Amino acid sequence: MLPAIDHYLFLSLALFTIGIIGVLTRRNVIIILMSIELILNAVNINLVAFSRHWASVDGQLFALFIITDAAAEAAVGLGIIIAFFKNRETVLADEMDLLKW
Amino acid sequence: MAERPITGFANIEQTVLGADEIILNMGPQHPSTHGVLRVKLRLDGERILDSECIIGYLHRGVEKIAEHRSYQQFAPYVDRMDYVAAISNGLGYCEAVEKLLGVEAPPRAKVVRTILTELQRIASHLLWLGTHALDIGALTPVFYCFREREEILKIVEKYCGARLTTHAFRIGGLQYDTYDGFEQEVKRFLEDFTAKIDEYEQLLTENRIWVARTKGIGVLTVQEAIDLGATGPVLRGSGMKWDIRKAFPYAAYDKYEFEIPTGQNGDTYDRYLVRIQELRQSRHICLQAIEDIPSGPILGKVGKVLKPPPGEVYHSIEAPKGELGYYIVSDGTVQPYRVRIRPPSFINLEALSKMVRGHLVADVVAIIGTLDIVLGEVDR
Amino acid sequence: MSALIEFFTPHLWPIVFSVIIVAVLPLLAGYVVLLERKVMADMQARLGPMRVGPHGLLQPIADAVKLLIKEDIIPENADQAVFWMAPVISVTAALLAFSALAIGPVFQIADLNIGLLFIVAVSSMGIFGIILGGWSSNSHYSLLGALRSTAQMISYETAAGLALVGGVLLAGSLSTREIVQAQYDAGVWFVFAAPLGFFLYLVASIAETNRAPFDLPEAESELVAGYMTEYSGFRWAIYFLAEYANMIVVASIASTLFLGGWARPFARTPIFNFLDFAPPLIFLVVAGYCFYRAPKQPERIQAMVMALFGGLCLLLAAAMALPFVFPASKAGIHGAFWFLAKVFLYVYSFMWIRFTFPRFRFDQLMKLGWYFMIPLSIVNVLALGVALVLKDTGWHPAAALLLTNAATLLVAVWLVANAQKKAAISGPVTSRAEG
Amino acid sequence: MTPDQINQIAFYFFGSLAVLGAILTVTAKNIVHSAIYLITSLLATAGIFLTLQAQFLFGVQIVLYVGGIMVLFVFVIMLVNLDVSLRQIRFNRQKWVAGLLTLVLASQLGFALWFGKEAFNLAPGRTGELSAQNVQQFGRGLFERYVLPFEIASVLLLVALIGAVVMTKKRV
Repeated sequence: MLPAIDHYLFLSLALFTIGIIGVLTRRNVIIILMSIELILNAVNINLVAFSRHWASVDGQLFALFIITDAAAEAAVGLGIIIAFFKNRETVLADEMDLLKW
Repeated sequence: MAERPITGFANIEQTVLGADEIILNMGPQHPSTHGVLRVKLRLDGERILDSECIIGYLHRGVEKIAEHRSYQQFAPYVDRMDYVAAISNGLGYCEAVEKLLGVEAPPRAKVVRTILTELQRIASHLLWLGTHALDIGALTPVFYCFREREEILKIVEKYCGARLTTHAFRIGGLQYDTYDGFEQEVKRFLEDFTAKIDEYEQLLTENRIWVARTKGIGVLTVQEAIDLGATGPVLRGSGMKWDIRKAFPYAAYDKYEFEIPTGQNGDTYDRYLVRIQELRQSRHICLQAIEDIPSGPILGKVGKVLKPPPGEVYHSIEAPKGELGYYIVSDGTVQPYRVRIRPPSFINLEALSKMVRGHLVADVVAIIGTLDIVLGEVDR
Repeated sequence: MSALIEFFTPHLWPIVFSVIIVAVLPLLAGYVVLLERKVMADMQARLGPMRVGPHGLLQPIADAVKLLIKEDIIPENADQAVFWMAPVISVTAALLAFSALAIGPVFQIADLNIGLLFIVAVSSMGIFGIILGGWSSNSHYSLLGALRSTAQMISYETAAGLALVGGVLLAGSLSTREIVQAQYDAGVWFVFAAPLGFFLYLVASIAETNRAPFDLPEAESELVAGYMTEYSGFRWAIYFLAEYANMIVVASIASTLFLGGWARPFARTPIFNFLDFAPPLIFLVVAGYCFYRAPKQPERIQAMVMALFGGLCLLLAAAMALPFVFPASKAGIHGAFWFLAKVFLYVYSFMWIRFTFPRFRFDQLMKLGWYFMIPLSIVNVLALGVALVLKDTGWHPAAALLLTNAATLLVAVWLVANAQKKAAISGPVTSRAEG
Repeated sequence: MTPDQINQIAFYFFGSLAVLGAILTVTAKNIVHSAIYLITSLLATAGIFLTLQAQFLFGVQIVLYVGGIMVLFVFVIMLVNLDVSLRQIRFNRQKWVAGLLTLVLASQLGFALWFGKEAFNLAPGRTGELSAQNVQQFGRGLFERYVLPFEIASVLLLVALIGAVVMTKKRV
């Protein structure tokens, strides 16, 4: 007998909250991206827990798609950071205040 | 940034992400700076924007020492400059002093000097080939090269008792005559040697990684090489047919026929080919010389105390690494007034920062290798 | 207490095997180093280690003792915790990969249904050991080495993974046991079914384990020692252990997936049954040589060690001969022998390559990875997929594989020719100097 | 100790590890340490997947997330200037407001989960267990039922690849 599903949901909620706090409060864009990964991860836990709960692999498949999405997001996000860093020599979110450079 | 288009650096359009530049100190404690050379590199990622050579870690004041030694006493000191080609150093110094004195070594001494110097050239080039290949990551050639170099060192040891800092010649000729079986041993070595060169070439010349690592790397045009004063294989690799053995023959070189190998593009690969060809040519010269060593005295008419007339002399020879020149000023006493040495490594090293610009860190190692420097000679 | 025993009873053998692997692997890695030095010496016209024990047989132990008692240096400005952790990550990742590997049909810690994926996953963690070690040393050489290795390992892991996918497609399973079984049933090793896949994996695995000619992260002549420049003593030894353990891991993967795992060569051809006698015979010959040489050793202690080694070989030969008495033990003992023999063959090819070729430059390495290895491995997977479909539509498997492999080969030739043409246009043209 | 107990212990171990790692990720001063904590958190999540019998996803999580994405992160962290970032202020100006609002959101969600279990129908669902061989099921699901999303995901990856290359090139 596994822990009941709501245990997983609370774990997921905790990770999600921490992720949101990271996104909203940190100044460094890389940390913000990492916090987004945390959020996606929290979602994955939910999906896999439900997949187990309903005895169907669909949830796992969704989690796989989310991991794919996270990979794409990380690639593009880090690409933007590098491009920005080359131009402005900063990785702080509140210094990224130009629409165009 | 660079004054000339960067040729060797294949079309990598700045693969390195624009991290800020870093300064990397290569050396003086670094496995492939051939001693205690320190190269300060300004890098963008792994690309070299600028470089600066810092030398002097091995400075012993050889030129100054000369002013406080008699002419004979100074002779062993020159062996400690280019310590992998001590015989060549000694030859240059002895001939310079002989020129100052106005004496000439007897023919037998001249021929023996030629043979030993050419053997030394082979040994020096072998050492270069092995370490150069090792720098580029080929682990095996170095042992093959040392195997043959060992044969030469054995011959030299049998001749004068020392292997590295030999002090083989004396002013005015030779101290020792050749030992019994000298000719046979040299000949046996030379006869096997072609096959050995083929063996090195088999490992490297056509190897695709080797070609990729050396072709187009560290290009030096003829004009640049001349402007920088580069000599020896570095100059010949750029396509200039210049060899002091042919231009101003010394020792017995005027008696033998040999070719001056030259490259075309002045890149590392061409210099490699030039040196390999020089190995073959040196073997050719030695074979001719060993055939008939004239008999006769080995030491010319020089006194026990050398007091050259006041005056100055410049004499240069083709050392394995390039033009090795001695400028000696005499004031008529037993000690030289001034000795100035033109070391080939030092002047060839000047080309380094021109050659490495725009290349990668890995190429610096290849380029230092291809210049064939010995820090003992650079710093003196 | 009894609950604990009850819990561990079904897991007894896996635990024993884990202990064996953790205990034996460092020793094995040490002897692989000795073997490498001996092979190197043989190729380079010299003798190699000869001092410690006869023919240097005790050299690994001496090295280990030396490294253990060395002073433990942590650079002052290093990130202490990360510096301490990095080599541990490396070696953990390498050792963890063994838990899913099957050394023979019996000796396996766990037969996972995601076996191969698990091995690839945990060994990919090893990158962190390198990159964090390089970063925490606070040295430019280390950092450059770490950056190089990251780029290199990510690139070549893709190629290696895709090459493995080819083999997995043929086997239809990720479990190591079932992969070997599939090759046994098919009667052919997958190296013959997907030769290009094997070749790609060979090259990619050399790059992944940072071996020459792809040893840029630790390129001795350029970056001193790359990411481990600042490491010394025991920590350095741990990195070293991780490197050699990784080598054994990739060799094990290759022999599982492409070389028939623990199956004997020609396992299903009765004519070749005499090969069953090979394992004890080989050890007998080695033992005989040791006994023959033992009296000729210059020192008494050396003679004794040599004789001891011979005795060990004799013991092994006896163990190898055991299946002729108890046929039930054949699968385990001979399986392990053939598997390890293949692993050593693969490792030997690594060494051979290392001592023959110069080192690539970083951009050349990346170009090779991205312009040649990855496209070709994708084509390889596609081609094998086509072959499987053709087989399903009624083709003879051999014909289908032949056709698709030929197509892949054509693509490879095209890629090489294209690259050469490009190089000819952009690169300088040199003819040999006349002389 | 029964397998159930082991599962319980594993869940609480990995769960607390994940949360701890997440907290440290967000609060750490040094970005590299941050990344290391995130890796810990992700590995703990992989462990949780394992307790949920999602073996394939466990492998994917490690290969892709830890071995791929996080390596990319660490790589980028090393490329951008690290020494500067150590001296910078970690949090931005609205940190208190943001933190408070997030906690409010979290408590709302938690409240809903805690008191609304029945509404979400979270009672034990189907009794059927996922078969141990769910790698095969997984593959079937991916290539039969969800083949279109799979293809779209591959296109997404391609776009991301090209986008990243284009953006990081020096001159477009």
